[in-house]
Amino acid sequence: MTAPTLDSRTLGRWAFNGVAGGVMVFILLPLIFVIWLSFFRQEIPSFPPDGYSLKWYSVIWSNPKFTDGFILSMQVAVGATIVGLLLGVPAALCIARFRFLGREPLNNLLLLPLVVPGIVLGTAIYVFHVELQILAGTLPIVRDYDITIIGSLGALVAAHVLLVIPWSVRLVTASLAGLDRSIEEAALSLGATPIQAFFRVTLPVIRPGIVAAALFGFVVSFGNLEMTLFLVGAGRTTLPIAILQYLEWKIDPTIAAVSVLQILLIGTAMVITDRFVKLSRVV
Amino acid sequence: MTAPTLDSRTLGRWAFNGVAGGVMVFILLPLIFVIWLSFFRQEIPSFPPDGYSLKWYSVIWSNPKFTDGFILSMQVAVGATIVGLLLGVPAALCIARFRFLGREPLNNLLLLPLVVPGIVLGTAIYVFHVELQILAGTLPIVRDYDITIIGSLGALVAAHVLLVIPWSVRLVTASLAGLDRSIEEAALSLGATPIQAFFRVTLPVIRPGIVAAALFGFVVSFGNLEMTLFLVGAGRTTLPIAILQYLEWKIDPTIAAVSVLQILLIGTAMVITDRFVKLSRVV
Amino acid sequence: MARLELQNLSKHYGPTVAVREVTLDVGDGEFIVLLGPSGCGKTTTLRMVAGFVAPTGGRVRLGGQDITAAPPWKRNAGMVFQSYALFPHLTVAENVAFGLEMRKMSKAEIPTRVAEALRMVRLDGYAERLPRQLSGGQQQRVALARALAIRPDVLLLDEPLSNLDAKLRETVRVEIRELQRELGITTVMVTHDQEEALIMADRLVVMSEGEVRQVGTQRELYERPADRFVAGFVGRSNLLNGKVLQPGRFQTDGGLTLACPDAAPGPAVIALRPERLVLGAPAQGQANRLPGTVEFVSYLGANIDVHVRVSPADRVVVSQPNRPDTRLPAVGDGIDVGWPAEAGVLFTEGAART
Amino acid sequence: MARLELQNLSKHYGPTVAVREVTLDVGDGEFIVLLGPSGCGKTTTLRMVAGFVAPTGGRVRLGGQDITAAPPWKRNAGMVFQSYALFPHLTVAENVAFGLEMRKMSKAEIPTRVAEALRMVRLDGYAERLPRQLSGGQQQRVALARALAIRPDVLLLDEPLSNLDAKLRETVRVEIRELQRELGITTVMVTHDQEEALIMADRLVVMSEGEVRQVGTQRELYERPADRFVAGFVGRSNLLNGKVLQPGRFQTDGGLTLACPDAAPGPAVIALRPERLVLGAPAQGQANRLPGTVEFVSYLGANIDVHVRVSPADRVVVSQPNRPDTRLPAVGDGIDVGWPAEAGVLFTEGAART
Repeated sequence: MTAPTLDSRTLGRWAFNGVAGGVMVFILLPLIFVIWLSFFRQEIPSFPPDGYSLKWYSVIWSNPKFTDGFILSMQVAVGATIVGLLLGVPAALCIARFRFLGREPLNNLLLLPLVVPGIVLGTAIYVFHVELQILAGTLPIVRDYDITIIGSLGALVAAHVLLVIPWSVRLVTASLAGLDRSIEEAALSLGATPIQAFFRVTLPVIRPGIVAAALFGFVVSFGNLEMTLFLVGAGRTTLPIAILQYLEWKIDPTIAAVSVLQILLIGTAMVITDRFVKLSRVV
Repeated sequence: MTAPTLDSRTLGRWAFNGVAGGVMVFILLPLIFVIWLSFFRQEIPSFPPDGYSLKWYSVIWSNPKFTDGFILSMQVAVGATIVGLLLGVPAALCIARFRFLGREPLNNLLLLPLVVPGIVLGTAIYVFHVELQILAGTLPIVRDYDITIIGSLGALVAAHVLLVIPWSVRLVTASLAGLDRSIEEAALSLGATPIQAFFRVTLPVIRPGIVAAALFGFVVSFGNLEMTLFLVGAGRTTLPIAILQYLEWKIDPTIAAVSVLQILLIGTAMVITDRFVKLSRVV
Repeated sequence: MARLELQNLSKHYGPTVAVREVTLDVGDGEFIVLLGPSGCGKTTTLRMVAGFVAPTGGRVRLGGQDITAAPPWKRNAGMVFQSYALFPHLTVAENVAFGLEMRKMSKAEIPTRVAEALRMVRLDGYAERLPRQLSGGQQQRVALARALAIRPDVLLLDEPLSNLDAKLRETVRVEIRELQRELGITTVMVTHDQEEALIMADRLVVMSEGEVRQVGTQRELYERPADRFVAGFVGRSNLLNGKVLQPGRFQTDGGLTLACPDAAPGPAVIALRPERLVLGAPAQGQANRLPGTVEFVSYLGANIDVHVRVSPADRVVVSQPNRPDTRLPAVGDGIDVGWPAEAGVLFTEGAART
Repeated sequence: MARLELQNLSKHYGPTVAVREVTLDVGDGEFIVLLGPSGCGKTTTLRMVAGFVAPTGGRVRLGGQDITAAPPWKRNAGMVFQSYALFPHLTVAENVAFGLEMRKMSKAEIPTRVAEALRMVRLDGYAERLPRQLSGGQQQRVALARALAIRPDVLLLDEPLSNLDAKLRETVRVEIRELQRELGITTVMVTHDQEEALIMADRLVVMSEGEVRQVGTQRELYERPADRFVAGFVGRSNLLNGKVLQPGRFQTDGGLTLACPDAAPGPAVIALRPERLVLGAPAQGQANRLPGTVEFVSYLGANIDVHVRVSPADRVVVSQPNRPDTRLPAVGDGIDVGWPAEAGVLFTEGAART
């Protein structure tokens, strides 16, 4: 008793699943190859591999470029994530709650760092830092203490905050939109001051959004190359820059091994976050 | 008759507006500086400027690196956007409609290109292309006709499709989620076949999401540097690579001028799209 | 305009049974209402008639033809959705014309048919509006016009009034019924609102947990409910748990002994309609007469509800018509409640059921 | 438990007037219901009492104290929200304890008070559940317990039953009213459901377009509605437009001449309650007796509605109690409709109003 309706629908379903599967394979294939390659024994990739080895992973640890880059990337990403949340959460509250005049422009403006090419943003911020240094040079205190802006860790973090903010604002705004405002009013009517209501009710309820915001902010900042290229100080490297520089020099499975480690790091962070928040529902 | 409730709320409102304003300035300041700088007359940025001039804009046109880069970037971005939509729209339909087994994994997988650092993705795809070339080399047809994969336009577009897909799937999924499924059933009950219902009802209704998806896909592909660095063929440059190469050589307001043009291009695209779709509601 | 027959129609989702063996014969031009709480399978049944859900078993026949396997677009069933499901990007006229275009009607004929359909729902002047420019009531009428324009063999209504406000609903339900009667179109409506169902239906089908509990006219359901569920769902009932001691004698769990219709001894439930009970002096002459205490009084305009406790475990609601001279009893008053033996309906099966 | 007074309370949003000069005196322990269609200002009024909306003008007094300027957290008003607004990350017990903790009650005393509040709403065993693990009806009771645990001076209910299904609502409304009466707590409820309002209120406040139309008991509103709006909104009315020819004589727009109560000549509307009209033989003795045709019949269980056309422009609904011997008239039957002159209520003002 299978009706033709069913048949054509089942067919459509299979077609759709085919497309979905295709997309999946398309995204996964390069990643699978790079994981495979990181275990090749020989230095120059060729098929079939001569054999498998873990040596490229151990090479990473003996290369100070990679370890120093990793540490700097972590510092910058953690700093930028924290500052980004401190700015982004209040901004999200503001956007979700008030119909103020600059609301629409602000909302659109927050998309800018997502859509302005990294290279343009990097240039712009670099130029901005240069000009700031020049302007600051006219102040006695800056001259006396020899404060540098260009290439400083603070300047790099400030720039990365720009990358974190759109994610933090959008993810927190999304959780606030799902929040029934009357639960805050209920807290007020039960005797809580607005500050008590925020910390005891609002914040716990939107925590999943904040966790997701932190994750995405961290990952985006950690992996950024384009902006960092211009802003990192002399003699310093973040992990992505270390990779780029290594690649200019030679191609061997070390790079694949570094990539695998980085994917593992991000994957772990996503899996942990996913336990708190269903990412696919928030993002 | 202003109650204290009101006063403290008005205060809170001002505080929030302050934060929002701060975030706005923080995002805008570098952009404003770069626009200002592009009109400086002197070559080395210094304050106050010697005077203003449009000459840096005319310099762009006489530099074939920039014009060639612009054309290649356009080709790649348009190609990747079209292919990305052709894959992304069916995938979005699939995710929004069916509770199939691989739905959650696919959904999470689609976030990957957003969160895996560009440099890792670039490396992975480069390695993948290298291996593909090696494997393909064993086929007689490839040998005979000397087909190259590494550095080809097709390979570059295929890689950029990876950047476009997450945006296209997410934006189209969001519009589908807002679509009342019963309007499609209404079309069927009125005598439309599923294909007629899709083209006459579903597609017109989700068009805003598709337009937004195209915009974001285009912009992200156009501005990409990290992945492109590895994949662009010898002697070819996209606009972001041209900017990077120019910066390694010298710093003058030309770069600011190029950035301004690029921001203008993206800004215009966003404003036009915004007439079709309230971006801040979809994204 | 055709007869609709459902034969043993069933829908299983894995081990879950959404609809079990529904058999129903809808006459030409009849207005049938499927009534039941949410999740009772009424909407699934309607969707199987429309062709959106493929039945696991059973047949659907429309105008004598077996359409069980036909896709929705070949069924000629006009459907009005709960959300109205208007095409947001098309004008009112284009919405109504959609079904006609799909039927490849000539370009010359379509405007006439659209105008006719819009006149039927009194929306003549609104042809060029977009759905979002209309009120909820107007959108509902466009949905109806769109479904009727294709001159369907059967009209399917899925909770068509649930998004209208209460006062508007009161007039629209009568309007739809009068229009349906005028057109003589076979109609199946789904609703969870018993008042709506009672007002609009020729016959009602009461469903619960995927099964048909009873099919009948309003009077049949109200006066001879098939089970405890129907007695509680269609109209109101005082349900007293207890047991039949001997034919004609019932004892409640609260210890009251009542006169009742004949039934075999054993556990049972007695259902009493609030308006069949009388209070005060008129209670004297009745077969059942119980002293009680007033616990709650509701003045409802046309009627007055009095909640009377007749034993520590039993409370009954008495509904009296509100006459200008009616005296409202006060909470705490002692009062007699009475009713004739035949006013009670006994259910021996399913006594343990809610 | 205190008296609540509203004096000329108003709320303007720019040029829009949401609430205009509402004055109301709620006695200690009284249950007041604000009733009106959506957008009539009833919820804004409630929110001004709760302190969530700052009035543009007027005063709110609770227990003799002026609280117009007090923030919500200093008002000691317990509120139950339409969405229940339970804290999703806290258990039932923690939800109920929240208000007590905010009041800095000792850690030793809180569990006793929480248990007492949960017992009141019969949720003793559910203290450790999370809100999402409860049914809608249970969530509603947690919200009530949470509001009552702080022993508020006034209980504010914002459409507390609108998210429950119809059958559950019938029992919950009586339960809430009985609990309120037992605790003797001053209560203000907002609803758009007139049946709910009639059942629960001591007195009703009918609002429309930001203004109070009438304040009174059920009987006052039903038998002596202040205007055409109240006559249509509280209970049902047949509204016939026309004019008073001379005191005691009314002519409808359809040309019928009727006996009516005395009123000055001029345009007017006459409102007739469906259950005050009689059909057939009993119509003979009435001051008004009109021949008509039956156009629609609804068997509603306890009552039967008959729609009768009495002139080309006038149709009336007659509601008859359903006795076992009642004969249902058929559509198309000729039938007489009658009513006594004093059954009509005349409104000369606002005759043009809907």
